[in-house]
Amino acid sequence: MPDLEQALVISNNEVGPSLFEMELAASQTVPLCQPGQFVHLRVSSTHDPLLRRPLSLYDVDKNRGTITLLYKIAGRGTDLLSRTQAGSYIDIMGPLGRPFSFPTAGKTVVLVGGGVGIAPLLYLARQLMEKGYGVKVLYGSQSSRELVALPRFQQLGVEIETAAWDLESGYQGLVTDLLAERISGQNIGFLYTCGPEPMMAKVAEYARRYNLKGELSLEQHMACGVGACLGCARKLADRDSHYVKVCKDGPVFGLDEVEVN
Amino acid sequence: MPDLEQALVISNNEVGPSLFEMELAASQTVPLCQPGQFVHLRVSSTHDPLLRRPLSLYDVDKNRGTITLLYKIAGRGTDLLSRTQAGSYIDIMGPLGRPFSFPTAGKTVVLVGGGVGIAPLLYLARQLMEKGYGVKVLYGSQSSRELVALPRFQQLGVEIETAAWDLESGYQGLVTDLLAERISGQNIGFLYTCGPEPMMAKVAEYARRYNLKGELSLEQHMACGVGACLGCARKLADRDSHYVKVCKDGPVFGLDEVEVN
Amino acid sequence: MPNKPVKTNQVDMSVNLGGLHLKNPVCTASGTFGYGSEYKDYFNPALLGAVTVKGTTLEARPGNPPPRIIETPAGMLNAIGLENPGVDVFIEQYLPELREQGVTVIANIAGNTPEEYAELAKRLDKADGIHAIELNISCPNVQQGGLQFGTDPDMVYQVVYLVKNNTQLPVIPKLSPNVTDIVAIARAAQQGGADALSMINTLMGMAVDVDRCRPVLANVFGGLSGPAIKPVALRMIYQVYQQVKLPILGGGGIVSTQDALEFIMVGASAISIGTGIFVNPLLPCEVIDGLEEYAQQKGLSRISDLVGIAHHKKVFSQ
Amino acid sequence: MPNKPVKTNQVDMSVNLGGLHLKNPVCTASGTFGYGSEYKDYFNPALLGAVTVKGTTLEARPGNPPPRIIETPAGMLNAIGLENPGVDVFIEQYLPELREQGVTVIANIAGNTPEEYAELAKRLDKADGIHAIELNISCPNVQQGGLQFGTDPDMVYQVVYLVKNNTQLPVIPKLSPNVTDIVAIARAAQQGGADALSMINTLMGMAVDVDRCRPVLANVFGGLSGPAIKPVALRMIYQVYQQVKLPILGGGGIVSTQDALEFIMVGASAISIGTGIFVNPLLPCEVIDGLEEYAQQKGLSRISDLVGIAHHKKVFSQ
Ligand SMILES: Cc1cc2nc3c(=O)[nH]c(=O)nc-3n(C[C@H](O)[C@H](O)[C@H](O)COP(=O)(O)OP(=O)(O)OC[C@H]3O[C@@H](n4cnc5c(N)ncnc54)[C@H](O)[C@@H]3O)c2cc1C
Ligand SMILES: Cc1cc2nc3c(=O)[nH]c(=O)nc-3n(C[C@H](O)[C@H](O)[C@H](O)COP(=O)(O)OP(=O)(O)OC[C@H]3O[C@@H](n4cnc5c(N)ncnc54)[C@H](O)[C@@H]3O)c2cc1C
Ligand SMILES: Cc1cc2nc3c(=O)[nH]c(=O)nc-3n(C[C@H](O)[C@H](O)[C@H](O)COP(=O)(O)O)c2cc1C
Ligand SMILES: Cc1cc2nc3c(=O)[nH]c(=O)nc-3n(C[C@H](O)[C@H](O)[C@H](O)COP(=O)(O)O)c2cc1C
Ligand code: FES
Ligand code: FES
Repeated sequence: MPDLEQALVISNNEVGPSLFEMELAASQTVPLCQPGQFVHLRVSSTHDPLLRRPLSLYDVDKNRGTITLLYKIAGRGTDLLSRTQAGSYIDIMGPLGRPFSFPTAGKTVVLVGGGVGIAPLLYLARQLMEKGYGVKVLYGSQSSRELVALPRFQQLGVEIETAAWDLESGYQGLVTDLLAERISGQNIGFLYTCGPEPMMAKVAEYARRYNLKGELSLEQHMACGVGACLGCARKLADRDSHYVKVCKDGPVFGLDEVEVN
Repeated sequence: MPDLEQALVISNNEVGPSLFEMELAASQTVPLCQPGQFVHLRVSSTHDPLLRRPLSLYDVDKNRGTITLLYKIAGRGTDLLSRTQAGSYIDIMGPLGRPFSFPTAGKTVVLVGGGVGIAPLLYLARQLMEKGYGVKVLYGSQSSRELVALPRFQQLGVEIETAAWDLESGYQGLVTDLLAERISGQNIGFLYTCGPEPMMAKVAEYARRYNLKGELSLEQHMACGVGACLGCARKLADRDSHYVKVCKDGPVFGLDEVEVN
Repeated sequence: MPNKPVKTNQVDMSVNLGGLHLKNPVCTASGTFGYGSEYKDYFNPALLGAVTVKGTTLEARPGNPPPRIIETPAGMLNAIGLENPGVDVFIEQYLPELREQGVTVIANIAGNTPEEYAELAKRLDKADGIHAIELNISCPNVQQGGLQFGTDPDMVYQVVYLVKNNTQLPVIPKLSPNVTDIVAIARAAQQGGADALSMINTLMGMAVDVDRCRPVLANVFGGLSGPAIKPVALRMIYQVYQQVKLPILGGGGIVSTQDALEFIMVGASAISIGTGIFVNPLLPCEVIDGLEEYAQQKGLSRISDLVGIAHHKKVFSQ
Repeated sequence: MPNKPVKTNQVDMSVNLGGLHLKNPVCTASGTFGYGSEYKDYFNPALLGAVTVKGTTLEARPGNPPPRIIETPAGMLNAIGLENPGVDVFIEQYLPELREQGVTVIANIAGNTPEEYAELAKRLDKADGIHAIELNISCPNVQQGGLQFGTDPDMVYQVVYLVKNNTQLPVIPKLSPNVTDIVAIARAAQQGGADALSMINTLMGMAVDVDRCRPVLANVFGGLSGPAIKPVALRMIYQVYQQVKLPILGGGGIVSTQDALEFIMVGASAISIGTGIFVNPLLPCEVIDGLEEYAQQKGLSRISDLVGIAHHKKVFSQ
């Protein structure tokens, strides 16, 4: 069961422009973690900033009992987080939310990540590989310096292509254009995506066009993280007046399940 | 002129139970510092805690351009301060407030400090010594472990007696009782005191009884620290309806000038 | 206060809130604890004095479009828009689990007209497992052109009176702080027959996204909660306690035992935790323990001895 | 909003506040900047749009006994009790220095009766160096049994009307947020002849010392200021801007350029900084620079083009 844990900060390093990797020892939380879920963490011991911040599970090492996060400084909360020293403790709730699902095994799946949206896809890729899927990752960002997750995917031994305007080797352009080039020829069993909403909207559009199933991971401001406050509402795509909770019904949704734009 | 300075934290060490010494490089502020004045510092970059915290000048090294503070963890603000790492910067305003005055030189002066109230008396003692006064310090606290300023006074070469209930060598009791024993025989020119109010009230009482002049340093919650908000009011002893500002008219007052109790 | 030697005396933590018996003074605030099961991984809701469930209305409401929440300095704004499945679904789908767990349940109701409040009370009165009804009167009265019920003493009187006539359960109007004279509102509630008062609801506020030059919340305005509003809540409870003889369920910004003590000392018989649980899901349990410890240290035999103590010139006669 | 290339265009920073010309929109709030000289080590007060000086009364007032202030989450409570030496001493001892420095001065006045306000206005009208009068109407009206002027539209009307008849200077009533209907108060001020509105004053609050079981402030209640109240201030200004056609001097919790922009966007023509200066004495200058930079980035020629922009569906027509 998800619980509250004082996790030990093992390391917290800048790995790219405004991008940080933090490793946490969280032995209580780790056994429950599934790809696509998130932890909800306190970035300050005072009342400002007040609310917890949700961050995806970037990687989980069940043997070592550690969680790794990849985060971008987006404001005050993540800025404070980036100043957290190794050796200190951080209060985490989790794992929370609906994880990615696994389609019928044996097929090739494609993961499309944009910017720091790559975060939930690494742990997903790891589990997909373990379960024997054919995994192909398309990973884009504004600039090549931000492609900080690349070495970790390479270490996994997964097939990965990168996209950025300033790439020497790799695709010079948007990751969605790269997807467009790759999507038609291949026999894709399932699409996973996380990144800026316009990017995910594009992925969802291709999925519709090629009649592919898939999942995305959404963001929304959160308070409770457990479905109690109804603060993180998003509209369902097919109904007029029904909202879902990103924290509890998501953050993972079917590609055609919610409105993205 | 007092100014705002981003002071470099050179060191910040626990020196006794909940007691910390912090050394700051503050080259702009240092040249202006006089004993009895304080700096007003931000303990957090967020809005909680919001207000600055006043701390006395414990010691000042004009050659090195450094200020040393001695502080006790009294709440959230000082707690945050105690976690500040060497190498980081802290925002200080100062020096602020009315300093101790120097009576006609050549006389013997007595300094009575209680607990962390010893803080403003070290720099005062240093300057008194330099100016050629005969200086005697009476330094008391709840327990001997809290007498953390002792080595610094000894280094100064000043005559110092300590008081605490658990002392093996030294006076076993209250520093005010120690004062009572010493006050009658001596030819005291001026009394300085800082510590808990009941202690200072007792010192003021003896001063009245023995017809001695002297000064004390008061505390009061502060907002602006510069006399603009009227938040730090204290009543004058001799008038019914007049308040003074601890930050601007003080923190140093004549022993008979304000109400202490 | 004299420093007494610490003896581990037994403290009676129970309180009586206008006929509603609470095993301890710590409740959750409506809308922050869902229907009581969302936080069950963290603690058993039956440990609480009471669970106040999410506000319910006659018909289902979709709620407001997002964004619905935004953080503010030491607080947050919410504009959920009373999203809920309607009272009948609440009674059928959510209440049974609460009842089986032995949770003390305070229902929270909101209507567009006084009659809707009365009808809601009637239906809840029949349901098994509800222990009291809290009236959220910070809603626009459609008959009065959208003026909030809670800002006009006459409307407060009318709603409370009608509800009282339709239920046997203790009725606890929840006062809006967005008023000039909170005591006048409290008096009107008392005259209407209120058994206790709940205070305070959120302060109305807003925030602007300066990059987009637009209000952050889709609804423009939202309710401000969290530590930021604590001083206002304490002041209003202090004023009402002084002038109106009704027990108070106090809250607004409680995030620690010390906060809870402040509320009790100004006059709250019980306290409610809302936003604080988002920050620390174990807070309600920590406050229950913290209050007991404080009472023990002060040598009190009943937690209720602390209620309103900040009004007394002399504290702890012993 | 389209990302425009940054050009360093000239921005007209001046604003007109109901006839009061300000060289830029950044003012200090009354009671937080003394008489303008306390912060002179940090910057020259003549750089500001205006300095609003400490509230002044006909006779000297001693103020409240301490403690007068206490920090709260992202805010502070103050109960200074209008300590001031009286209007004549202000004019004789403090005004000359401000005048010589070329400071734009807004006087802030408070009275026990409408007539006292009128008398204060008359004396200030004759004094050289005052540019506008702000009416602090969050004071108890002794004739009305202590009810605050600022909470009753009729009293607001009466005070503003009387003051207007006794001065040629722009008159700026400062609205109390402790009311049910801020728009009604603003309308009354307008009808009384107000040239502009200042909003908001502090929210009434309190704090308890749980060790002593007593209110922290000697006065029990105090005024809540600082970032905590910003959402409430923004909401009220947004409401008033929508419905009352008077320029607004907006403030309440401003501690950054971004905060100032929020106020301007909801409808403030100028902004006031109070508590924020205690935190950062250079804040007013930083905000002046920050606003200019923002306007430059957006390619605006006048800062006043931003006023009320959060109300418009379409922003930046260019
Ligand atoms: C399920 C989920 C998983 C996420 N995973 C990652 C991740 O792995 N790596 C990463 O870098 N980011 C992730 N994010 C985004 C991350 O939560 C925000 O960037 C972060 O909360 C911003 O906080 P801040 O204080 O730095 O920014 P703020 O100064 O508060 O605001 C900057 C922006 O951050 C967003 N934000 C602020 N508060 C919240 C909140 N309570 N909940 C959600 N968004 C908020 C808003 O869009 C806001 O405009 C995730 C978000 C969600 C919902
Ligand atoms: C001129 C002056 C010089 C001082 N010098 C020293 C010193 O050298 N060493 C030292 O340890 N302490 C000193 N103090 C006291 C020190 O300022 C307080 O202990 C500190 O501000 C407490 O902050 P906190 O956040 O830790 O405590 P809080 O949690 O805020 O409160 C704990 C207590 O600290 C006091 N306090 C809180 N805020 C303020 C404030 N803004 N101004 C004054 N007091 C406040 C109150 O009495 C409060 O009850 C001095 C105070 C003054 C006025
Ligand atoms: C997300 C959220 C939803 C809320 N929903 C309701 C509600 O449905 N009915 C109600 O009476 N109050 C509601 N409130 C108000 C709270 O019950 C509580 O009165 C308020 O938040 C102040 O307390 P706090 O500062 O502890 O949160 C809600 C508050 C929040 C933050
Ligand atoms: C210490 C203090 C003293 C104040 N004195 C006055 C006053 O004399 N007259 C007045 O109209 N407002 C007074 N105020 C209110 C401020 O002018 C301002 O309206 C309020 O603090 C909100 O703004 P802020 O959050 O920027 O401080 C005072 C505020 C503080 C904090
Ligand atoms: S964050 Fe509270 S319901 Fe999702
Ligand atoms: S702290 Fe503002 S006047 Fe002293």
